[in-house]
Amino acid sequence: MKGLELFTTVTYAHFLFLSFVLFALGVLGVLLRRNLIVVMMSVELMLNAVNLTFITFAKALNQLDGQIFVFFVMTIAAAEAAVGLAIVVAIFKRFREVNIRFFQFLKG
Amino acid sequence: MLLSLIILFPLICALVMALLPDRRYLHKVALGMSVVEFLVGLVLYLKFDHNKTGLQFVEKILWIEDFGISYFLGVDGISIWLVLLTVFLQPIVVLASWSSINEKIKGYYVALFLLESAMIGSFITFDAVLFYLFWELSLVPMYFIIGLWGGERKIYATLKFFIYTMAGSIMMLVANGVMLLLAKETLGFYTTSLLDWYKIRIPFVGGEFFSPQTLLFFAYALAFAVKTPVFPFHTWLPDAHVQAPTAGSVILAGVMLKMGTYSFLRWVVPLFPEATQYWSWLFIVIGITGIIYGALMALVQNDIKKVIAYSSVSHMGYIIAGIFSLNELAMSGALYQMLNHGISTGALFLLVGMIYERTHTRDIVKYGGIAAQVPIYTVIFMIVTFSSIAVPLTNGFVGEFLILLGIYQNRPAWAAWAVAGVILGAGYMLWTVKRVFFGPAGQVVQDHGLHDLSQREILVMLPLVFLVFFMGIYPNYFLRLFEKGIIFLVENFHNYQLFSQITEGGL
Amino acid sequence: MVEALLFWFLALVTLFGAVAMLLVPNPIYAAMSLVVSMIGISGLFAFLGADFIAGVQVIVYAGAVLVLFVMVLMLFDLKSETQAFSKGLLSRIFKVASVGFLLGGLIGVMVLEFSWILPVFMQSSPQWTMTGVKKMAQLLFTEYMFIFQILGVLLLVVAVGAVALARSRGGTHERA
Amino acid sequence: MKIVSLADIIVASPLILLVLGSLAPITTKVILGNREPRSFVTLMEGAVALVGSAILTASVYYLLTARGSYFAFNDLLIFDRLTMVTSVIMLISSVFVLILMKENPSSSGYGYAELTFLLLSSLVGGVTLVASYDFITTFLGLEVMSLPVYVMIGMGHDDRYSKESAIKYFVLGSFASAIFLLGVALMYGSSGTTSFEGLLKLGVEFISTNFVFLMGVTLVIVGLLFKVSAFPFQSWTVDVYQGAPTPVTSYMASVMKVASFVVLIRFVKLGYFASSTPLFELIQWVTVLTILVGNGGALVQQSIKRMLAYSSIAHSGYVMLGLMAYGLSEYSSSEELIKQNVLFYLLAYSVMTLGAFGVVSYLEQKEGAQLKVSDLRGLGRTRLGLALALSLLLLSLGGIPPFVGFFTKFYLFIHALDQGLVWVTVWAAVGSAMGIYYYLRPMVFMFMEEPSSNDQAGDASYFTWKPLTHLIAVFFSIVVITIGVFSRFVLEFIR
Amino acid sequence: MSSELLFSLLIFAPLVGFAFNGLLGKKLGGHLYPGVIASVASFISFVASVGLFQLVSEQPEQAKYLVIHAFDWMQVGTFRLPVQFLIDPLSSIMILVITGVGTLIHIFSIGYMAEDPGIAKYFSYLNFFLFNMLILVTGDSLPLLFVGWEGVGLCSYLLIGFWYEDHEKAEAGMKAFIVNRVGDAAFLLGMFVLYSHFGTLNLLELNSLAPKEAIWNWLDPITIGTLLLFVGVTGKSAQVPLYVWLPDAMAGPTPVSALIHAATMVTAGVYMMVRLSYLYTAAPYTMIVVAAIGLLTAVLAATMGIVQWDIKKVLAYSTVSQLGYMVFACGVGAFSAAFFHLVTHAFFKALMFLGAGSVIYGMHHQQDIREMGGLNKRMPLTYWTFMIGWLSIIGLPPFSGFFSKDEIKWFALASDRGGNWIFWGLAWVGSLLTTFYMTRLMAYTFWRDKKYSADHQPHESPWVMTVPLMILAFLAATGGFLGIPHAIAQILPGHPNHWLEHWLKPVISLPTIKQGITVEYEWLLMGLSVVGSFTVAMVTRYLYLNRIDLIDRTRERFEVIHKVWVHKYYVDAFYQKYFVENLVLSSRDLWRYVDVGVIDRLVNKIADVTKELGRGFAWLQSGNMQNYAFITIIGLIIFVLFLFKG
Repeated sequence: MKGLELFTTVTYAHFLFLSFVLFALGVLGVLLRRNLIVVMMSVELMLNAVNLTFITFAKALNQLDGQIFVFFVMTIAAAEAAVGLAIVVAIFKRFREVNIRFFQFLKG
Repeated sequence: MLLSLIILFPLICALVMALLPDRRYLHKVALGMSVVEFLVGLVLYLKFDHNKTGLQFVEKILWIEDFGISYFLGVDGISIWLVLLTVFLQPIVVLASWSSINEKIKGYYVALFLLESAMIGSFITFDAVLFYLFWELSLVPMYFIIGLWGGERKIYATLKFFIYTMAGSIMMLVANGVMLLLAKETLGFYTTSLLDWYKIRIPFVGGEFFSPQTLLFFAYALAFAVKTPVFPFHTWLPDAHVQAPTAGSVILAGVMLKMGTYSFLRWVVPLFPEATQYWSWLFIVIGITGIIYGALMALVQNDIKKVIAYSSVSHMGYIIAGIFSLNELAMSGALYQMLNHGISTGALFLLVGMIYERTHTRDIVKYGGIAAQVPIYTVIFMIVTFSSIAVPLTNGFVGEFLILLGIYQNRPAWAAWAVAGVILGAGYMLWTVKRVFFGPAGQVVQDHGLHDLSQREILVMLPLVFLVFFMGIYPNYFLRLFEKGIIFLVENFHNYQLFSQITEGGL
Repeated sequence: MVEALLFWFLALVTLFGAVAMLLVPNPIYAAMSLVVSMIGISGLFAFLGADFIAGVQVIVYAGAVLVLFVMVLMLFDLKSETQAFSKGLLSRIFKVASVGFLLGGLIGVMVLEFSWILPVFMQSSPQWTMTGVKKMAQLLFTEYMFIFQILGVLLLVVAVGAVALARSRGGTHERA
Repeated sequence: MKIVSLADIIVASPLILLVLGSLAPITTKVILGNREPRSFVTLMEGAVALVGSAILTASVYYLLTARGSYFAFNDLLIFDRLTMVTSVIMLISSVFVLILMKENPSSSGYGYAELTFLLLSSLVGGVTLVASYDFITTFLGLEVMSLPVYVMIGMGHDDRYSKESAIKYFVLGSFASAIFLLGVALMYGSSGTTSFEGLLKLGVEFISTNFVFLMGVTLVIVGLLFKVSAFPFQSWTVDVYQGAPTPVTSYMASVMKVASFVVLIRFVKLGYFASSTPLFELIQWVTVLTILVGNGGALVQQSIKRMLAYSSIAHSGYVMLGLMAYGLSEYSSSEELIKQNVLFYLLAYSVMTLGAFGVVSYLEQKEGAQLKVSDLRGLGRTRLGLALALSLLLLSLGGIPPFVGFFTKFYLFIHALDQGLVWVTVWAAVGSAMGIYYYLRPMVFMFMEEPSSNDQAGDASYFTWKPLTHLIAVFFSIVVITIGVFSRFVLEFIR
Repeated sequence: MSSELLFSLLIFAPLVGFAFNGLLGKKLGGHLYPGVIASVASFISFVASVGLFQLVSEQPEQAKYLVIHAFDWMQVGTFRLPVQFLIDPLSSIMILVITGVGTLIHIFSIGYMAEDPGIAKYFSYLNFFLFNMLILVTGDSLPLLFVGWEGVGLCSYLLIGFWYEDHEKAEAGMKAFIVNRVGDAAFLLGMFVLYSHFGTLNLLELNSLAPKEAIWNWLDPITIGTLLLFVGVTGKSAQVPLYVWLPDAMAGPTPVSALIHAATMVTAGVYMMVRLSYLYTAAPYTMIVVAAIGLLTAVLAATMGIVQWDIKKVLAYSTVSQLGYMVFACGVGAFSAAFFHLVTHAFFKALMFLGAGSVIYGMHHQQDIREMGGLNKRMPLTYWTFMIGWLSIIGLPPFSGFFSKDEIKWFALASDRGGNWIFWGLAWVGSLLTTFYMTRLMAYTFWRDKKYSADHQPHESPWVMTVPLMILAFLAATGGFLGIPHAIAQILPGHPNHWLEHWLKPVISLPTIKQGITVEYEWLLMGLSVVGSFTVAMVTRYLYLNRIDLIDRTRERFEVIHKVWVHKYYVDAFYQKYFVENLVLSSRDLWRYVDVGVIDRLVNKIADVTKELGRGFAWLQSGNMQNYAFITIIGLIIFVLFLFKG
């Protein structure tokens, strides 16, 4: 597979590639972003990327299980987001702060 | 059951102490209990059959099946003496603590009795894991004795003491594991019984350091060398001694250091005969270095306890060099010297403790000319000093003589260096005596009206003084009984066949 | 060819949303970008034939979760938020480089494994149509019954937990 | 079509009981009109549920599954001895955590019912985790176990530390989950299965032939190592342990750690750790560094909890040593023995760490009391029993005989040596010698320093009386001796 | 009486005396009891030794000894060391001398120490010394001998430092012990060497196992062993280079100097060599060394004796010198001569020391001879007894010193074990020097005009002190007849033989006369000695009484030599500087730089480094959760790299 074919024929590799890039972007978000909520959104993005991977594999393997996993992951991700936001809200209410650098009291 | 009793009784004592309220009468209770324990030891001694080789009073109960670890006790001609030394020193130490320990009496005696139990345990157990258990367990009460009733820099001293010895014993732990596996490999079953281990033939390649036997040898040797302590690992000792209360110093010097040397005899030599023989030169060198080095260090100390502590290093050098001379003379001498050192150095520490109670200083510079004030004290101190510097007719001479003769048999040229210790020993001890007791009256005499030993204190010292002379004049009483214990270590120490015959019933 | 165009379109949308989320300083915009990305992903799901999941993706993620985020952000009212990234240029470079490395690793591994470089079959197999949803439901309530139930517990935890957190000391609805 | 059978339900009955039991406190609270029920009642409700669940687990194991392995819910779960033993350990440990919570200032009082609910829910996840036989269940278990804990930490009554701790744990935890999940996805994609059974059937060689699978395994391992706080994924541990309310910390250090390690045990069983694979070499390094980092970091800590957190990292390293031996010993006669000893280690560590945190919890007089080691000054004078208990526990943690910590460590060392892991064992031993220093330091302060007049530990009347916590501390300190010396009975149970 | 009983009396009488005085002496109080008890104990011992002597003499010629076995001391494997005592011709004389002279000195001490508060302690030490000395000479093996050897050293230490409040006296005791220890260490080694070679340390067995032929080999065990033992001798018998302690030892009470540092203890080394005569003769190289050291000591000590002002120091150097003669005699194989001189020296030197004690007592503890003078009038008894001692030591017939010294000088030339004219010449010069400084002493102390101040009138000592003096004077005067030289014996009626030589014959190795040395030589030497000594004595007396200016001028002329002599050839200073100070300083450095500086530092450093490591880990724990995530990613990458490297 060379040249133009790379663009014309969509392979599983394309999907996986995409999902890995999304995952990497999510990781970057976690590593770099300043805002706690955006960091959490980046985690969501990572999970989404994994979902995409799952679906791709499910398609390739011709199995439904992969889709079921995605279903579970989505639920869990939603739950995580809810809990995370609850914590963030609690924190914000108390400290008026969502800068991730703010949380450096525990160290050493 | 006698051996279990001798370990358990101090534990029970500790428990009883813990339950009684913290009052002064505990001193008396402790004394009574330690005397009872001494009597138990005496019974053990009387029932001991000196004509048999091998273990007696054996108790063996399988404890942890998976690894063949057992509760395995027994005494032979070597260990019984150390048990006796321990139970003998205990009442003395208790009696000596009557006036020096005035607070936290309860905790003190609990620690002391726990310590006694652990030390006896390490002498009479023939199971590696049990041994390690007692070995480590003895650290904890000593740690507290120094740390709770010690001097100003006690924390530094305790940590140093504990970590030094721990570092050594961790090596032993790993080596124990390896031995256990070797047992499985060669004997076909997991066992930690020392008698079984004696049968293991461990591969040995002469000059190669990284051969199994050599590595194991050094792992154990390191652990014991730290405890003994042997020359480059000795620096914890002066600190620990200086900071420890009198009883702590006495037990430390009297018994705990013997755990190291005893273990050399019991573990290193028979388990790794080839490595022992191959590396004996190293340990003789270390021992002799220790003799001279310790003496030189003792020469320049200004703290009486440090002088004695370094003299311990020197004496331990004799013992190590004696053990690794690998002949019967030197080994008997080493064993004898263990007992001697327990008595004479113990006595010295007791004496220093007594004067410290009066003057609250150990700085030699502040002393001088106290002989006129405390004649009885002086006489006893001199006697013990002469024992320490091995004047004939005291116990010290017998040990040193046999050791030096033994070293000479093995390595003549090196014995000359060891003998230098005889000179230096006289040098530092007599110089100390001179500075403390003789000359014009020093500062402490002017500051405090010193009073001579009380009857209790004389009572503390009398048994020790008696033993100094008895062991010096009639050593054969002991030496004869060592023989059965030593003989298989020496004559046949590269003969596995014989070791495999040493079963619980004797040859 | 059509599939290819569709794929590239969806892929670009998704990537655009993700990159935008990463780069824009304003968290609200970031959330919006994430919505775009998620819708793109949903499209990809559909493209792969996972219609039901695609729907769920739009509803749950783009609909519910992101709305939650946006609501919280609006609650905070972060007007002053001008800086996107944490401080430290050097560490940023290192971080980007390391993530690049990781990505390279992932892709490299994938490329090494030739079985994935197969074209995606566009004609959907029977399993993947609407009857597929039924199948899925069946799976969910038989084979994966346990997980389904446990997820119920999880949701309860989230519900109670969020409330408890809000009402605990320092929470939004702290009791006096 | 695979249908859930009655047997599955029965096997899962401890979980069901747990879920139902977890509802009891909050239901009570609702019935009382949103007033906090008496904490003792809540405690009893929780404890009954936990103990009942434990009994049920044991009975299910002994009566129904006939002491064998039972695969429930279409191989999603496995109920074998390992599951039973670890579940019981976790459930019973949790009772003690509940007690600590009841008396700790940062978790007692208002919200205790919710905390109990969350704890029990987390245990649902935990038990699922130890029973999981499929990576999907594993992931689910991890999440269900962790999520309530995020909340529990966040609910800590002090603001500063518990919130920071919660957010850190949350962000890093979900970050690691995502990595773990990607690993599962890659494994799934390359092998077509996520169940342990399927992977076993696939064979060990698969990992060396399929790179994607290897990558998946790597990511999964990273995720799991993160959970057991192995180097270099240990960073979160210390901060979170320190900031979380002490009872929650003790829960994380004992129950959650046990559960995570059980997954690793099962994972090791897949055979990817067989010798001479790069993975194996890697884990050796990880083990050594974990031990050194844990012990080294603890050396310089002032905060007790932080020190214990570092020590927890070190202990993870020791367990990993055992795990490696376990991995190497496949199909050899000692395999079961090693597993048993690893479990024994985990059990012992749970006991020790619960006891130690119990004492810390006792000493905490106000929310967010960040106790320093120096705050223990003179405790031997004022609270001798407590000081002695802490000493015994610390000595046990340090691996000094005859306490249980020694035996467990010794066994693992032996197994590691047996499997040829000599240099790792030597380093582990070195680490353990380092450990002695910081385990002794609190004792120095307790016994050898005089209480200073204005110190909180110095004034005897300062302490509020926490009978149950005190009881736990003393009880565990006795336990560490007894199960050390009489380990046979414990080992019998674990076998 | 059986030998065991007599021997027990011999040994235990002083021991009981020691114990009694040591434990109860202070409680009894009074100044008389301790002395009387100790003297009685000593006397009982003397009686017992007479009895033993009698028993020995009754033994048949081939086995002229008694062995008393007590118990086994040490027994380890094949090494067996019984506590066994040997009374043979040699030791029987020794015990007679020890207990006899000892008793006299005990009695003398009753008077001398009467006013000292520590009198009980003093007498207990003295008794204890006797006990140890008796062990030394009766022990039948080297280790047993060593017991006594160290025991007497211990007593010497205690008695030198008897007045311990005085800093210098305590120091002197310590110095004596430590210097002796140097010798003792070598002695120990010597024993080891001999044990390894012979497998026994029994004295009789050693002598009988010694090869009959001389072994000319430096590295032979016998040579090495005997040399090492000889190092022990140089310590105990104050030979070069270890003689430095003896002059300092004069810090002790004067009777102690008489007993320990003149009559008995210091001769232990000579006794030991005589004991092992067969062994020594088998090692000719050793003999050469012994002879050289002995002669060197004899001459050097004499030169130092010339410049001393302290009456006891003069006697001390004289003792060293005379010990040198004895050792020298051993070195040329004349063991009987050495022993003969040992006996006569015990008599006359004890006499002179006690005389000096009496003088000091009379002079109210004044020891400087420049402050004395004219005492012959004030203390006539002391003077006349001292005179006999003087005559004896300068070797004028018929006093005892003449016989023994002459015999040594005779063998210096005539012995076939290395006798020659040079040895004789040096010995002769040495004896003339002896005459010179002893005459000087006499002149200063007795003959000169009085120098003491009026309010310190010297007085004659009480009878407890003078009676022992007189007895000793008698012995010093007549002791020589124990060994009448062959030359004289030939012209005497009945040809009395050399009794001592005959008596010792069964136990010691006797030298033979070199080829070509005839009896005329003996007459010649004798004449030279007597004439020389007499002349020197007369000239010296004249110079010191009439021409003191000449002496002073000479001294100024040879200031350098004088200075060297006064400073004892700088040997003490050398030891002090290069051994003691260096040892202490380097030990201090060793302690500071090695013990504290390296070992302790290393240990602490390891701890510090470990802590630093911990700090490093803690530093990684920056508190920033993004960093944590970053570390996680880095770890992940490392994992991936590691796993995919293959």
